[in-house]
Amino acid sequence: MSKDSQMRAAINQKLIEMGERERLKELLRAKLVECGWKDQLKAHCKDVIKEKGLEHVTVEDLVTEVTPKGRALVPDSVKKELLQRIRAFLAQHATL
Amino acid sequence: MSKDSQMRAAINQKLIEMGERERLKELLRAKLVECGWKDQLKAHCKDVIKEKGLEHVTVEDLVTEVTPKGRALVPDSVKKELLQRIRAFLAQHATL
Amino acid sequence: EEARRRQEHQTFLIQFSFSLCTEIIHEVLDETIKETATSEIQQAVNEKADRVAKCTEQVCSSLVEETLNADITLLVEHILEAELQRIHKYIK
Repeated sequence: MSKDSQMRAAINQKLIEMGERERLKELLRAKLVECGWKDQLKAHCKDVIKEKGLEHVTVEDLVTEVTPKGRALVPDSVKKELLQRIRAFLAQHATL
Repeated sequence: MSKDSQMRAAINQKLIEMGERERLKELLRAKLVECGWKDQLKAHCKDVIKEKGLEHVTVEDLVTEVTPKGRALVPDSVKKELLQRIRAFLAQHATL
Repeated sequence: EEARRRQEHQTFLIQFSFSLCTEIIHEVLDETIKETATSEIQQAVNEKADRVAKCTEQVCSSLVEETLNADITLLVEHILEAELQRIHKYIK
């Protein structure tokens, strides 16, 4: 295992061990609702369905179709906040 | 002060005054780089850090650990050249 | 007497040369070893800090990715379900 993958595994291990990984996901979900991401994505889904017709759309199709936009719509500030929180957690809890 | 110590002190004084002591040190430093001694020392330091783990090594530990090998690794040819240069200087300044 | 004195001086110079040579070698070696040890430790500390920073970013990205994948799928399922129900209601 490379040094990088060892380090990533150690960070993940620490986050999981202390339940922080789940808390971070929850935080992210809350932020996504708060910033309007969820509403924007819903509207985008509806547009795609309208455009293609409900009978021609499967879950997989729609997921594939909207995922790039879903990723792009996540505000940088939300990603930054999450990264900041991970850094603070590691500084406080981990000897890597 | 014995005659020998007086003479030693006088030569040392002269070596410093004429900048020869610094030049000798510079020559040695250059030779140590040239013969690969410095690279070997660096590699040895890296090995020790890797073996003990960065968090368990201080500069003092590392110095103590690598010094014997560092001394042993100086090639005889470098020592001889330095000695030769010292002798030549003393012979040139025979009045010392 | 003169020859004896000259001989003594020569012996002194030989001894002096050896001791000066050893002294300079030890001095330079001690300085260089200390410098090298300090810079190697510093380099290792910097490399580790860089690795921690890079890996933290990667872990953060994969966490975002994982959450998005799960949430997008869930959202899509809900929307399609709701649309289907709406159509069924309309047909009825």
